[in-house]
Amino acid sequence: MLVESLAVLVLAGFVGFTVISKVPNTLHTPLMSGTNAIHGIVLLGGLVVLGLGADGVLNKILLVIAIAFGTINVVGGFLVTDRMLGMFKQRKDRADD
Amino acid sequence: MLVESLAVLVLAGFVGFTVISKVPNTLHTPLMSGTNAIHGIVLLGGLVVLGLGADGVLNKILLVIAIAFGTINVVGGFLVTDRMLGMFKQRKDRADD
Amino acid sequence: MVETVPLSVGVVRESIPDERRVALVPKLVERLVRRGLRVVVEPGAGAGVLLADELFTAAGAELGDAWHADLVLKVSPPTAEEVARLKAGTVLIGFLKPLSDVEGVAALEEAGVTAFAMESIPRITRAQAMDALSSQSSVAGYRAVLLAAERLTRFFPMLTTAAGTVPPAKVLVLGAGVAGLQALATAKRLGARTTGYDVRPEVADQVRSVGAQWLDLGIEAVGEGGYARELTEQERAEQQRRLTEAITQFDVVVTTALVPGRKAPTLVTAEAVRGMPAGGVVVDLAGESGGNCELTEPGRDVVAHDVTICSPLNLAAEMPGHASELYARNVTELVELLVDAEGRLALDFSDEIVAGACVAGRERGES
Amino acid sequence: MVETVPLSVGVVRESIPDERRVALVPKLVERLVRRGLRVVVEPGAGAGVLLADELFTAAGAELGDAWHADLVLKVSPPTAEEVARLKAGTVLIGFLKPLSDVEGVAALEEAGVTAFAMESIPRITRAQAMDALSSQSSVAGYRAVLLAAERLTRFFPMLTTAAGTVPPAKVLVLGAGVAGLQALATAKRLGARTTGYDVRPEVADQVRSVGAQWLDLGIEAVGEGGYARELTEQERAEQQRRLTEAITQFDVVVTTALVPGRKAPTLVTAEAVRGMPAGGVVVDLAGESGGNCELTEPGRDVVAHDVTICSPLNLAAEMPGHASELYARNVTELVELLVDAEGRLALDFSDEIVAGACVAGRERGES
Amino acid sequence: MTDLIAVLYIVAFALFIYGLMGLTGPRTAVRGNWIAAVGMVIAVVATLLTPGMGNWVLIALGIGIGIVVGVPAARRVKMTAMPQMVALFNGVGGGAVALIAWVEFRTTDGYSAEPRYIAIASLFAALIGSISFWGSLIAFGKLQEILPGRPITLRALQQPLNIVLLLAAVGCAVAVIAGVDAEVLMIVLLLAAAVLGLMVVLPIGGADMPVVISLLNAFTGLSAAAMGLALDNTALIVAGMIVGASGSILTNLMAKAMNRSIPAIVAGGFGGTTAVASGTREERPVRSTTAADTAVQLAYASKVVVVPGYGMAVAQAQHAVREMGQLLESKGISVSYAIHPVAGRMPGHMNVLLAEADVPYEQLKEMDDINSEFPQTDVALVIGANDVTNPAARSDPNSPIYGMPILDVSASRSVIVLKRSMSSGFAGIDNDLFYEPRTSMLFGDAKSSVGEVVEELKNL
Amino acid sequence: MTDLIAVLYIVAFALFIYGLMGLTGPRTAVRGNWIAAVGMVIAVVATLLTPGMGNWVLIALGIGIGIVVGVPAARRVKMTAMPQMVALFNGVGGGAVALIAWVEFRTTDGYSAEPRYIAIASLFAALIGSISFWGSLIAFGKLQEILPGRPITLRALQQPLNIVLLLAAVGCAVAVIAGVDAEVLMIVLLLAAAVLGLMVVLPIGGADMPVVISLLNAFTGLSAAAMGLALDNTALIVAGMIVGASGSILTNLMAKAMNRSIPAIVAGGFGGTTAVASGTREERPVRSTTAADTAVQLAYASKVVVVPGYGMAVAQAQHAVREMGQLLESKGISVSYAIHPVAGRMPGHMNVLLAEADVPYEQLKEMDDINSEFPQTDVALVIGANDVTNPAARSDPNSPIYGMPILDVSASRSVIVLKRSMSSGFAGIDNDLFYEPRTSMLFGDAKSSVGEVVEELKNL
Ligand SMILES: NC(=O)c1ccc[n+]([C@@H]2O[C@H](COP(=O)([O-])OP(=O)(O)OC[C@H]3O[C@@H](n4cnc5c(N)ncnc54)[C@H](OP(=O)(O)O)[C@@H]3O)[C@@H](O)[C@H]2O)c1
Ligand SMILES: NC(=O)c1ccc[n+]([C@@H]2O[C@H](COP(=O)([O-])OP(=O)(O)OC[C@H]3O[C@@H](n4cnc5c(N)ncnc54)[C@H](OP(=O)(O)O)[C@@H]3O)[C@@H](O)[C@H]2O)c1
Ligand SMILES: NC(=O)c1ccc[n+]([C@@H]2O[C@H](COP(=O)([O-])OP(=O)(O)OC[C@H]3O[C@@H](n4cnc5c(N)ncnc54)[C@H](O)[C@@H]3O)[C@@H](O)[C@H]2O)c1
Ligand SMILES: NC(=O)c1ccc[n+]([C@@H]2O[C@H](COP(=O)([O-])OP(=O)(O)OC[C@H]3O[C@@H](n4cnc5c(N)ncnc54)[C@H](O)[C@@H]3O)[C@@H](O)[C@H]2O)c1
Repeated sequence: MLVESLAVLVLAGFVGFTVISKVPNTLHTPLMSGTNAIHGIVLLGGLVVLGLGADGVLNKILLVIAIAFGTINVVGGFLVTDRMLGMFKQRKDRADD
Repeated sequence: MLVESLAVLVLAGFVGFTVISKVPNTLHTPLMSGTNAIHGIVLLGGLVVLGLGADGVLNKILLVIAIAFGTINVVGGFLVTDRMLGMFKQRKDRADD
Repeated sequence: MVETVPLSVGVVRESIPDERRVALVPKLVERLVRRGLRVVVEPGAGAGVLLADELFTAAGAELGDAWHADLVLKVSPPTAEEVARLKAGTVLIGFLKPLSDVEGVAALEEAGVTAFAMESIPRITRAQAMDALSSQSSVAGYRAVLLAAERLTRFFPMLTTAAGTVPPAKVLVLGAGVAGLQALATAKRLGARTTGYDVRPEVADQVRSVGAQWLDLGIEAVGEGGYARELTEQERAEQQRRLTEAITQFDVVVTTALVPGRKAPTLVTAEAVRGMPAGGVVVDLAGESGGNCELTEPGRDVVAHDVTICSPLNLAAEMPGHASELYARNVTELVELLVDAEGRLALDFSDEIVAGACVAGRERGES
Repeated sequence: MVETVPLSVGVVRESIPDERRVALVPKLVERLVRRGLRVVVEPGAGAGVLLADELFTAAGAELGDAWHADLVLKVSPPTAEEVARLKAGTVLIGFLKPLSDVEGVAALEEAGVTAFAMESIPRITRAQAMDALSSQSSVAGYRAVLLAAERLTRFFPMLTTAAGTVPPAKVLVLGAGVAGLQALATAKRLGARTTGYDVRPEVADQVRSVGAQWLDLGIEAVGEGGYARELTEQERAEQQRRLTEAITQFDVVVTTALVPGRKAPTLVTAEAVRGMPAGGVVVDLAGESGGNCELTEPGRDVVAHDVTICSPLNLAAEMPGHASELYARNVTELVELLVDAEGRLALDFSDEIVAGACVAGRERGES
Repeated sequence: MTDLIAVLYIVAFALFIYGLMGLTGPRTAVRGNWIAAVGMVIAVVATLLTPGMGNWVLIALGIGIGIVVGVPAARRVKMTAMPQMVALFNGVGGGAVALIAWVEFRTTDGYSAEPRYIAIASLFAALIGSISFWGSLIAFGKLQEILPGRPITLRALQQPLNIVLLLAAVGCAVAVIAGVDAEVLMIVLLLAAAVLGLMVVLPIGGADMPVVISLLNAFTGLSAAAMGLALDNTALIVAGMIVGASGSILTNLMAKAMNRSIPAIVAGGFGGTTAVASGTREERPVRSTTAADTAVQLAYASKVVVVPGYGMAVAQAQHAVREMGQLLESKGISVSYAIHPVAGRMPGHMNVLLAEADVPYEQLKEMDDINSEFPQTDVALVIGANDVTNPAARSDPNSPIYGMPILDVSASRSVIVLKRSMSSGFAGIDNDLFYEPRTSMLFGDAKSSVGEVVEELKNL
Repeated sequence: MTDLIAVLYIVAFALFIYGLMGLTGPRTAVRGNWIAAVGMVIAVVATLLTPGMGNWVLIALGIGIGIVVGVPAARRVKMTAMPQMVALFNGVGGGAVALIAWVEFRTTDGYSAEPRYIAIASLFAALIGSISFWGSLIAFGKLQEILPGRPITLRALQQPLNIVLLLAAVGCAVAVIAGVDAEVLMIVLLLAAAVLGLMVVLPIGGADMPVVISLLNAFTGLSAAAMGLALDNTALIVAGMIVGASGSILTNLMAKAMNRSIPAIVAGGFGGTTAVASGTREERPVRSTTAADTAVQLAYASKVVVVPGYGMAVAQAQHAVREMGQLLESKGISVSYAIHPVAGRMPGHMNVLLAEADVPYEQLKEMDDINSEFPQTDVALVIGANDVTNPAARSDPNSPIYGMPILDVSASRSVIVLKRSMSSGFAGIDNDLFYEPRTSMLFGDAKSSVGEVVEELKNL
């Protein structure tokens, strides 16, 4: 149980480290924004806790807020990243001409 | 349980993929030999199965052979790799002068 | 002065032998005509550059008596006869040797001519396009190396051939001004190993920037506060000794060391020449100011100690085509500064360029 | 022939005016002396190269009557008087113009001399070190470009300056043999835009390998089986027309097109010269064989249609230092081939080099 | 069903990883972002498939609010306001973690029945989540100029207060883990973390903000991973940890690119001395850039003009410049060289060098010809030139170079200047070009700088 | 204790990963190998710490035998026999997996009480392990020349037989998974896999063997991972999977470097047509190399001599050559250029070009001077030269170039020739140098080849 969770943790860490090696400065901000969108995955936590039954009004309110927050993080994050990458899209279009 | 094992599997796969990107030809054989030594880890399987109690003579014989095989794989693998890397060691010595 | 008739600009024919340049070329005639000026060209003015008179007229000039124009353009200083041909009130532009040819300038003053010397244009950034010293020095530096290559009995470049290996020639340039740098660059192009030297230590970087080595004579001339200090007599002698020693290592020495208005410093001693390899060449571009080499006879080739010492006096004139083109551009820029938008003469002596360049008849010009 | 006394090798003084080269230099005197030969140098033989007699004696030579040596080394073909000075049985090595100077060779034969012509050494790989045509052509190609740069009234390199931009000179080299390639390389070094042309289409790659463009006249001369076929009269005319047209684009044309033993082909017509820019230069290295330019007057500078046409006859001699060094090495290699380990003359006519180079007195040599 | 969910989770995070890989290269970045987004959709769908899910209305409500708020915000924000938007999104993510941890505490009665590591993970998530939330809000406020951009600090009080707050939060956590299950502990923890988040970010100057946001982003990732451990949700663990790891690397890269060190920045938050560096630059800020960035800018240009000067000669960089030019041309980019009449130190200086390096004559452009082309130029690459690009020659009659014609590089879309320092050229005067907003400086010897750019270009 | 073991396992595989990363770069390879070895020791120790371990004597016996056999074998093997040694070690690893799976089958009564995925994993491990074991033995035999190196095939029978064997093995596995627990099924499975291993490797020619060994290595890794799933041992899963993944990438790289495709090679094993390619080279084999390899060889030399020829001129590669020379010098390697008197097509051809590229005159060496230096030279890099290095000029009186002095490159420790093809030079004759054992050819235009080498050098 713990071994495997730890293994997952460490391996994921390794993946995170190796994925980012040399990134041109221009991509720093989009990349930050992209990883930011990915940690919106906490949304899943909210879904599970609420979906599998949380009682009490306060709990429910807090969870709805948490889910809303998570959704904002995810949706906003990916959209903003995409807009930031506009410069690179342009080029692709050009190349396609 | 299964999720985590699978996650470990996939993440380990990713790590394996990303670790090897550009390797000069000269290092192909040592690298193959090094990875070969690592899969000698099956030795652990033999140890667990034998150590945690396998009955029957045949089982025991098979496991002793398996452990011996695994050990050969590990020990021989690392030693051979090291010898193959002789060329690169030489240079280090030189640089140290 | 002239109000209604457009200002006339005269392009005269140079009379000094070997002066093959001309002060204006057809391309720039066009430009002045477009500015509203009348350009009068003396027939045959372009002969030395192989520019036929028709080319000038095609560009908008007229053939005629250029000496009586309002503004007369020349290359070399006018001879006494030529000064006589100028009417009073004429504006003359050309190389006038104001520092060395004092009588010539006095004659111009006497003749009532307002004279602008190309040599006297201040070397400020804004005047770079009029800097005829630079443009003609470029030509001279390039030609000096061609001359040296011509005279040298050896190859400049290294060649490894079936009949043996030829080492690259070693070329030393003394004085790394415009001509010196151009000489270094040209010699490098031809494959020689190049070295440069100058009294101004800050030029070392410039010498390296044309791929040459800097000759370090090892005398520190840095005094208090980072300023250069005067060398002691002993140090000067030591410097000369080391330079002499260094020179003997080179196949070719090109010297361009000038100190404006003074006699050129002697850098290459007879002893240095004696030490040079047989068949070596010294090209002394400072001949007119007395030469940088002890053995120089200005304007002549001398062979001493098996070394040829050339001292061409007017090297730029030997490549009249581009020399004239560049000079014409310099002159045109100056003319445009002397003329107002309507094409009238307007000498603004508050402009440091106009004031600096004027060597005679300033009062008349100001009137 | 000579058994006990060592073989003597004579280095004579060249008598033709302007022939400043010498057939052996001190470094190679040493080498022959080490081989056991006696080297006799005529006093003053090295004067043209500024090699003092002492340098020869220091290298192991003796001063004396070089004309009576067993083996006489020369550069230019001997004059009639010189032939008279040779004793019968002498072995002579030098440029002898065996294809054009038929009488000269006959005179040698008559005088009982065994003569080896440097021009006749077969151009096989093994003989590369003796290939004086190549070594002297290299010098000539290099000098031809210096000459052109000298004569041109313009810059070779491009220069962007405050007084305007000078475009690079355009240089065309016709005939891309040894001299032609060297000319292309040298002109490129000086900053010109270079183009080369030759009848042999396989040279295109070689032209590009010195950074030049290949002038493609667009006439396909490839016949059956990949062999070049004879051009039809019409095609030849068309080719000449296109070449003429092309030439007018160039500031400098250097021609080196030779066909051994025949009159040089005419490549630059008067019309082409007329089309060239004023101040342009043609350097015709084929002058001796009649010239590649219609207007060439061998050995003289001609100015026609504002273009200077030079046809130096002995360009290599104008750079006697290295030309002599390379030639001396070529000659030495040949001498070593003619001499056995004990330093005796041993002419082995079964060797294709010895047989090929011998132009007179072969029977005597074989005896 | 759980098997399907398991597989979907695996697919989801495989897509995250693949997408992130894409985001590191200019060619693949756009696609990478969408691949990661697809992964996210799959993860959400998989979660909703969990047997026994309920409370659908509330879930829909939460997601609905999120979409209604997030989409327009992301769509409408101006390009210049992007960084603060990222800060905000990051903050709400951290807030979500903190809230979930709080509910977790409430529903498990202070983790009374859970293994200890779950309590640790959950409280860690709460702590970090709360810091991230409030810290990000401050970052947002500073960048949006709601708060003043300059450092706000309590001077000597700063450091002790921060330590007290941290101790309070950790103390509460330890108490809970030890078995005390009063909810007030959790609330104190969240509040202390919140104030800590405010206090740490307030003293940091606006210039360092991007690095701080990236750091908070990495922290939020870690908190998500901790939450995943607590909830035994592999997708959370993997995604959170990847963000945590890649986020720290990225923060490091960003700090390096800005010539700042992370410890120094954070120390600032803890009352150290850091603000000075950003202060002095204020009056005449210069944007310095890297070889990698220069390479990207060049590679995505269609027209590049190289402006060589004396510095190229001193560095003898002509061969490297030529190689760079060829590389760009091979990518279909138009390259020319603008030769100023007096660039260098002798007439024709640039010609000699560029000819030596075999730059084709056709690419050398005279000043008058090229000046009209700058407005269509994407990047003007100034290599060791200075005076010949100085606008003072046009605008300042007192300047020694007044009246000299200059190369009009500032008309191009972007200017990159390669030189070793901010020092002046031959004329000894300052060059306003270097301070223009479209100019960035690549400091270093021209030869090595160009060499690095070439290398980066090859790796693109 | 289990927590400690967990942590130790994590440390172990983190070391594996870190070590593997090291193994991919020449500078870090030696250290990387030992780091991975340390990881292995930690993993073994951790396993031995498992509560309830027993059978210590037998364990010691097994490990003892392994060490006694493995260490001397690894120590004594000749450098030339390394590849077959790797094959052997790989094989025994596979054998171990197969044996453990068999025991697993026996102790669990055909997995009767285990979840299905455990049975699947274990049987997969058995199948692959057995194929690897026997296949590796054949590979060993071929390389050691116990078996003939040429392909041994059953012609038309090959493919059907292989398919039958595969079906038999898979059939047994399916039966076991379905619940049949007769041990004979397991034995048939192992035997069928064994024969399959033999049959698949036998038809593959000696030249392709390294690729096959690498492939078997990757397979063994996968089988270890499967075994890990079956035994619920995370260390096995991670290590096995990493080897599986990196092994496949590596196999692919190796195949590419040898200009072979993996499917083609494997198809050979299944009776396809592949053997031809290795056949024709036999009579005059030429070793072709890659830019990456050339770079490594150069970077680890102390003395390099560049031999330029006409090809460098045609390719106008002089600037690239100069850049390479500078790079090598900056690494402290001595670089000189051997100029043959008639290299190129005109006297001084090489001088003109190298001067243009600004190669210092001091580095240009004349033939007579450099010939005595070749015996101390690590790498002679022949760039587009041919005739001037042709030993026929010395040895073959009938050759048109007989008598010409040549550059004595073959005296150096290693010769790398850059040209576009095997075609001849000016003299139109073949060059024996190209076929010498110490010579390798880097085919391609000299300019691009040198460019690639430069790029690789920068990445080292
Ligand atoms: N062409 C001529 O005939 C001539 C003759 C005389 C004077 N001038 C004058 O010279 C100037 C020419 O303008 P310019 O723009 O070419 O040069 P510049 O204004 O002198 O500027 C050169 C710049 O290059 C930089 N630099 C020096 N070495 C470098 C290296 N190794 N790597 C990178 N950068 C380096 C210097 O800055 P860092 O120190 O910060 O690196 C310097 O600011 C004009 O003012 C002109 O009037 C020209
Ligand atoms: N120096 C002189 O004065 C002179 C004059 C006349 C003749 N020669 C003769 O020329 C020869 C010179 O010998 P060498 O060794 O320099 O040249 P070489 O023997 O002619 O060989 C040149 C080699 O370069 C290769 N090559 C051509 N283009 C290439 C490219 N773009 N990239 C890479 N490789 C290329 C060719 O092989 P691939 O086609 O396979 O690429 C060719 O085998 C001698 O035989 C000499 O006698 C010399
Ligand atoms: N403002 C501008 O833009 C501008 C324009 C043109 C030239 N210049 C500068 O003006 C300077 C002078 O140029 P110039 O070519 O006309 O100079 P010049 O012809 O007057 O002198 C040539 C060189 O000789 C050197 N010299 C003098 N005495 C010497 C000695 N004893 N030993 C060695 N060298 C000695 C000088 O230092 C000078 O470099 C140059 O450095 C040039 O860069 C500036
Ligand atoms: N075997 C060797 O190693 C060796 C040694 C030296 C030279 N060579 C070769 O021999 C060849 C001849 O060299 P060379 O310099 O002595 O030749 P050359 O002086 O006899 O002729 C010069 C060139 O003129 C060309 N030419 C002739 N007629 C022409 C026409 N109508 N139009 C244009 N061009 C014309 C020829 O093709 C030749 O290339 C060269 O290609 C050289 O590579 C070989």
